Amino acid sequence: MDLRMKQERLFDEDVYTVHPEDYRALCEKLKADGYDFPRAVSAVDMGYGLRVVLHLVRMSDLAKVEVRTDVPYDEPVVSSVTDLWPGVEWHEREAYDLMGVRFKGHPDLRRLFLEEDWEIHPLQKRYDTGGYPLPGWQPAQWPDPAPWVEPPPPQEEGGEKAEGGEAE
Amino acid sequence: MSTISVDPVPGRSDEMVVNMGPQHPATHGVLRVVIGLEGERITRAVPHIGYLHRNHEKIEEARTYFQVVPYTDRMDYVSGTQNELPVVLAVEDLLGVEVPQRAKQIRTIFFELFRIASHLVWMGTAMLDLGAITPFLYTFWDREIILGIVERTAGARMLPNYYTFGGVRRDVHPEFFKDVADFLDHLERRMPDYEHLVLENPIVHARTKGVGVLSKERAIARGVTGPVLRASGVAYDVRKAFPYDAYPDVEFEVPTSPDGDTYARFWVRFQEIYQACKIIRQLLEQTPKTGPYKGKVSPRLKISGERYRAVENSRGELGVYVVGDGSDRPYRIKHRGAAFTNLQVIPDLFIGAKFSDAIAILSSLDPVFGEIDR
Amino acid sequence: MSYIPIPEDRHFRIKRIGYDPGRSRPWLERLVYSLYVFAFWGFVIATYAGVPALFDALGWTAGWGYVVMRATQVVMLFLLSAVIALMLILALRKYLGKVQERYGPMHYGPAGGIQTVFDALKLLGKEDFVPAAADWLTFRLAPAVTFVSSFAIFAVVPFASGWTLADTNVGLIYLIAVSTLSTYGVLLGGVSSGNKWALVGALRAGAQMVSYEIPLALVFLSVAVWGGSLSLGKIVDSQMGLWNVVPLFIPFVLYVISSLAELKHIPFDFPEAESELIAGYNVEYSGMSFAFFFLAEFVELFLLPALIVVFFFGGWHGPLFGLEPGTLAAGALQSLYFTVKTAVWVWIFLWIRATLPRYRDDQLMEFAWKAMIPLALFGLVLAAYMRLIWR
Amino acid sequence: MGLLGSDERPRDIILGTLDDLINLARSRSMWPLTFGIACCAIEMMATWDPKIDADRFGMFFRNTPRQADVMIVSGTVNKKLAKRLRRLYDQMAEPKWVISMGACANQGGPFRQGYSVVEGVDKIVPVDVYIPGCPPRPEALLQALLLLRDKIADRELRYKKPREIPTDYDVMAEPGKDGRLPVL
Repeated sequence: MDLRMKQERLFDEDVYTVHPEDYRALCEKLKADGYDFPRAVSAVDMGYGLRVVLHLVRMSDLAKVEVRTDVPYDEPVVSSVTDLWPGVEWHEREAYDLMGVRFKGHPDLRRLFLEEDWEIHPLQKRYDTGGYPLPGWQPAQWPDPAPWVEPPPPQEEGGEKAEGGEAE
Repeated sequence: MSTISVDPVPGRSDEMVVNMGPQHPATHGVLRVVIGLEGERITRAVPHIGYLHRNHEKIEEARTYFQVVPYTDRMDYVSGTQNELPVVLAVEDLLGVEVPQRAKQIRTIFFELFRIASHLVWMGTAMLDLGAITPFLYTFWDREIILGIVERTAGARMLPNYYTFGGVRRDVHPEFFKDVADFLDHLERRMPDYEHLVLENPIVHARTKGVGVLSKERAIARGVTGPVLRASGVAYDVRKAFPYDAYPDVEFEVPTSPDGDTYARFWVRFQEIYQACKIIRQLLEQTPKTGPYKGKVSPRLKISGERYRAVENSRGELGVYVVGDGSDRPYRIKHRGAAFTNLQVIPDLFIGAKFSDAIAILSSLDPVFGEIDR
Repeated sequence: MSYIPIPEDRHFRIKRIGYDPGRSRPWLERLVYSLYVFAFWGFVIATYAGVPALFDALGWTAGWGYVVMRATQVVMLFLLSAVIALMLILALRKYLGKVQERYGPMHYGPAGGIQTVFDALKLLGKEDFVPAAADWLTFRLAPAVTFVSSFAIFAVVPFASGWTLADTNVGLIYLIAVSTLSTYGVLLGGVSSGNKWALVGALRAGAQMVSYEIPLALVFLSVAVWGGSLSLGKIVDSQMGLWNVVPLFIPFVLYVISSLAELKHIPFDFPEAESELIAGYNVEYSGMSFAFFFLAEFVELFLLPALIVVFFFGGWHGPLFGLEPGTLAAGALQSLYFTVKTAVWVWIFLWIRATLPRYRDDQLMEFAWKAMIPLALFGLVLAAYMRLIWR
Repeated sequence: MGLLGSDERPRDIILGTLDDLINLARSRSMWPLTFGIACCAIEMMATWDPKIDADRFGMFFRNTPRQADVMIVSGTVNKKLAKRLRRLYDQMAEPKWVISMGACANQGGPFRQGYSVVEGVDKIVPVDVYIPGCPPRPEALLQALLLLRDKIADRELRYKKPREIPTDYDVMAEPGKDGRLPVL
């Protein structure tokens, strides 16, 4: 399948880094592959954008997989996978609440922990621990070789993904 | 599913919307469930959480890895050291530390002791929810004994902050192994009485059998773990699936029940207490009385890389996703709460049940809000 | 092991550090609580023998004098009911302590003896509060209705031969009428509170009443058929040789179950169901209004076991050791028998309270309609047949 | 709290004695509200277990705020819960007291700087007794309850008012909208 993604192996897990537009397609493929048990959805502020990490397990042979996708700050939209795995419903709501990732197609995307009328997404690095905006915070550059790989020229694994963005 | 307004729905004058919690004796903390009642039957249930959200994940980014460990204690506060293990394991993986076998065994003994303590608290509070006051006081007494053993070694009763990267913080008390063996003898004498009070009680049968049935497929899809999943017939247990610490060296069974109802969840927790006793007994024989209890870890450890690690705590799969950026503080920590994920099934189980059943179902899910709200 | 000692024997009633019966001074407890029982007994004697004797001596036995005498007796009974409530609350807490391997109240007064007096005084000084959403009149009326209807049962309870306020020949019908009223108090209180939990509690009380009142009435009928009278005094008289519990065993069991339901007692405490409905119908009550609900509950906890004794355990019957019936000494002895029998039944009720979980409300209804009513009808027919054959 | 709702200490000798008696009764019959919040709630339950048994001193839990006398704030109060906690306090009938149990309720504890945590429950309700510890041992809670008992029974102490509730900023509001500057 020609998805914009990169596959690697970290410890005992398969890690797929995928373009946000292909995230849904990859998830459907994994669901068809028998990954039936959702462990968690994490969201990470990478400094240049927000990363969504989906952890899955296949119950039959206990294979583990991680799906990662990066979205920019100004358009943090990912397709929801709640219809594939209903168990990620609250995890996605949590990622929306605390990190500000919007999940397209989520049945009930409301704030989970904080009050409905709050505006901040406090886990983003632009806020300090107390939830106040950090003065002078600027987003980092989007990594030039994007974390995923374009399908037509199937390249070998590039450098480690940009861990940067500790703009403080 | 969307927000229920507290106003009566047009055309549904027979429905009453009640707001259960955050201060309600049977919510095990600060859960709020907005329930639509038609007589005694529940037509809608929307859980609201976040009344104990205390920014664990944000504040842990401002702490060093060593300071993160005591924070994790405060998540699932009923089961103490069990919460520390995922972080410790993930950091050890990323550091590549060698952990002495004895340290692993001591960790596992503590882990299973706290599983017993947590299930005892569950037993007492579940029976309290069903209206029986007395079992609560019996189980809390037994829990006090466990806390006494823990305090003797770790220095604190409930939230001991005992595990550390590469092992445990200090060696066990000289009488630790004897204390634990004595406690297991005591508990195994008590367990038949507990079974008589809870599992063999005809009123408990009437209240729980066939109530709140969670099917196997639904349980897996909902991401449910722990006793709730195993009561639905899935033998998924992180201790068996992805073994950690001393679990590869011990023999134990994963009790499952095909029923998936509230009674099955009660039953599975009882069997887990027996299995925990079995595990601890094996470890008491295997563990050397003296020896190393900690590997070599720099006090200024710096970590880069990402790792998801999970353990099987009393409520299910407690995971953590650690992202290190090469400094001594975590760049991002995401806790995957077991009770958090399990609590999602509230609408599935509540709708159609009686209001009294909802109380029994909720107590069989055994939520702990430190970990759900984080 | 030394840090926290582990007991040697496996049973729950074990002696160990943390629960040391020596520290709770059991001899003092026994003394204090037997003093309570004797005070109760003295109250009964004073009410039923002392007051009439006093009025006899004064010569006020007819006309208004008689009315004043009865009124004095009612006031005495009101004080008695307060004593009963204080006593039973303390007894419940001490007994729960015993069952649960702890002490219960022990620091205020000898062996905790005046703990409930403090509770009552505290409730007297507590703000008595009417919520804005409540209906003021009904809200205020409900505790009174509940208490009065429980208290009114006293009128027909025979404490000894002839020691009853009104030995009316429609005693059983009076009982049915009055005891149903207490549910109305609960219903009024719950509905008028303007609180949904209270409303659910009140509705449960109503539904529960519908289920247990019918078997209760059928049991009363069996008792009346077998005893040949609707008067409680005559029913007790008819048990001279054989207590009713033997011929009327099925009605007896049904009566115990129904009175648990009428008491709103575990395993049928649905209207207040602490862990489900927070406090049920009395969720909005505070201060003295709440105290009256509490008082009514514990007065009923005395009266319903007392009625079990009256109907099935021979009431005040017992060996009189040659005393002439009708004298003061015989009456005192009879009322002592009655008190002791009632105390045993109160203890059984407390035991149930300490042990059992709660059923679901529809299970009681199902049980009542599908099992209790047919059984009660069967018991009634059986009682009528036995009456035809043996009496 | 004075006799039947007044805040003034009666100087009259009869009323003064009655006031002492009622307050003695209040101090001997403190019923806490069943309101467990976090970790400390487990230790609060352990205070009523057979080892400590606060029921010896005539205290037992009431589930409804109308019938409770003491609110034991047993855990972290966050901004979402703070409104409900204040409402529960308002629902309690006079006289009422508050015990702040544990570091979180005292001043925010380990979560103090966080965006969602109220830094001390005394910014929402007046507190009578503070207990240090994370979590405090059951013995500490029992001691606090006995201190409160002595405070209520004492003639002078019971008319001392707790600290004023600060009103200069909104402790329950979102960071950035609460009228405070960020702490850097």
